[in-house]
Amino acid sequence: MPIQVKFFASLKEDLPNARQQVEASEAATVEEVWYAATQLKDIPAHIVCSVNHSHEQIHQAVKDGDEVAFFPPITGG
Amino acid sequence: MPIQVKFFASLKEDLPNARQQVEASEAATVEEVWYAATQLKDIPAHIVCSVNHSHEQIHQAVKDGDEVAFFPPITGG
Amino acid sequence: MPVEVVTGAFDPAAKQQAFEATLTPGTFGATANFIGTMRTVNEGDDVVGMYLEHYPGMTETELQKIIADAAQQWRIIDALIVHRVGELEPGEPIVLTTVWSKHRKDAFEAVRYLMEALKSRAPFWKKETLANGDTRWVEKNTPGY
Amino acid sequence: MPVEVVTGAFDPAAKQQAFEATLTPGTFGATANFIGTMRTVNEGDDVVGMYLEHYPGMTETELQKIIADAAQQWRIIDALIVHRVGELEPGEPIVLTTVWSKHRKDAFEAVRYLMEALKSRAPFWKKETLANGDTRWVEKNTPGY
Repeated sequence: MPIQVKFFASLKEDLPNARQQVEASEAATVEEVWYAATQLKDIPAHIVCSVNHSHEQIHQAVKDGDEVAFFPPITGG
Repeated sequence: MPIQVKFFASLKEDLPNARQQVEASEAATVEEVWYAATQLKDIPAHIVCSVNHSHEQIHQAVKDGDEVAFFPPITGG
Repeated sequence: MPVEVVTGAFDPAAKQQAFEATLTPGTFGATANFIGTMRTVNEGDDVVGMYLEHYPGMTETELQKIIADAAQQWRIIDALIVHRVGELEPGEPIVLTTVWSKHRKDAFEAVRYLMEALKSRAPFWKKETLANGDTRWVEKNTPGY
Repeated sequence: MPVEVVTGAFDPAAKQQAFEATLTPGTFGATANFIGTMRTVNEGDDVVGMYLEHYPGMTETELQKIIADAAQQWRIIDALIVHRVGELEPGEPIVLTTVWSKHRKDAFEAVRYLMEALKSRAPFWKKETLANGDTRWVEKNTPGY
């Protein structure tokens, strides 16, 4: 089972063609998931990420079956 | 019109015979109103006082027509 | 910015909503409130009843001053204080303070200020009836900060 | 200590009262709440509508963590968070946070913590529709301290 990749809010609109699955062989960290899924060459500094519903840093290791999400700064409440 | 004197809460219960009016000729300050009204020789440190519905210190001057009140520490809310 | 001293049981939510209905919708983004409720235990003793005394006239004046002081210190759109007096039963609301503002910082800080100021300046006194029938005046409030 | 993400308009007072009815009367002396409401003006522009997106699953988990963190730091009896998602109209409530405690210090501090933590950690995003029909994602929250 590959890594599931999700994008939210403005990111989802800005990256309509991003992949929603990547293999662990393509990406060993959250940051590498970003590059593999978006095909972009950098990752904006303000991007927030999570692994399996928990906030993580971009250097967090990932494995097949994980759910990795990227989103802009939170604006609820 | 004399100075009106009021006592509240435990003070009112503890001083049932205190006078409710004193003349300005008997008392020029809040503290002197206390002595004239209660006939006590001292004024407990924790007593709170007001003149015309406004918090005041015991050395505040008073005049005929004023309403002077004494009460224990506030415990509302 | 109304203050109200009430002798019967009151519904804090109903009071707050009734007053909020007089405000312009969409102007306030933040509403912070505090409700003080009579507990059944105080200082380790079972409490079955409470009598709340106040100083008619001075109490209302002081509550208005407290709201005016808050309005000097924070950007508030409106504020409401309702305080119960007379005989209360456990579980009944004693006090409601509510602040409406554009942003949350003002509402949070002002509503807390209202309560602390009320507890130190507004003339109210609590007399508790204990389970054994004894009565006692509450001597001081618990610290708020 | 429930958290709830709701898609339709909700009545904060009704939510709070319904949950409070499950608590033991007389145990809590302090109830502090905060209601966030959609304003008609943001950053100087007229706002006529809002869409609130969230991350189903993570949002609820994060709200529960926030309440658990508050319960570690303050003596709270219970807490409630209700947050709206989907399409909103100006004047409608966005969020309710309520804390019940014995004494007011804990309720005041915990409810403010809940809001600040929610605004920095719980995945919600606001998209505004302006009077001229433009839409924009809100980029950051106003500071709370």
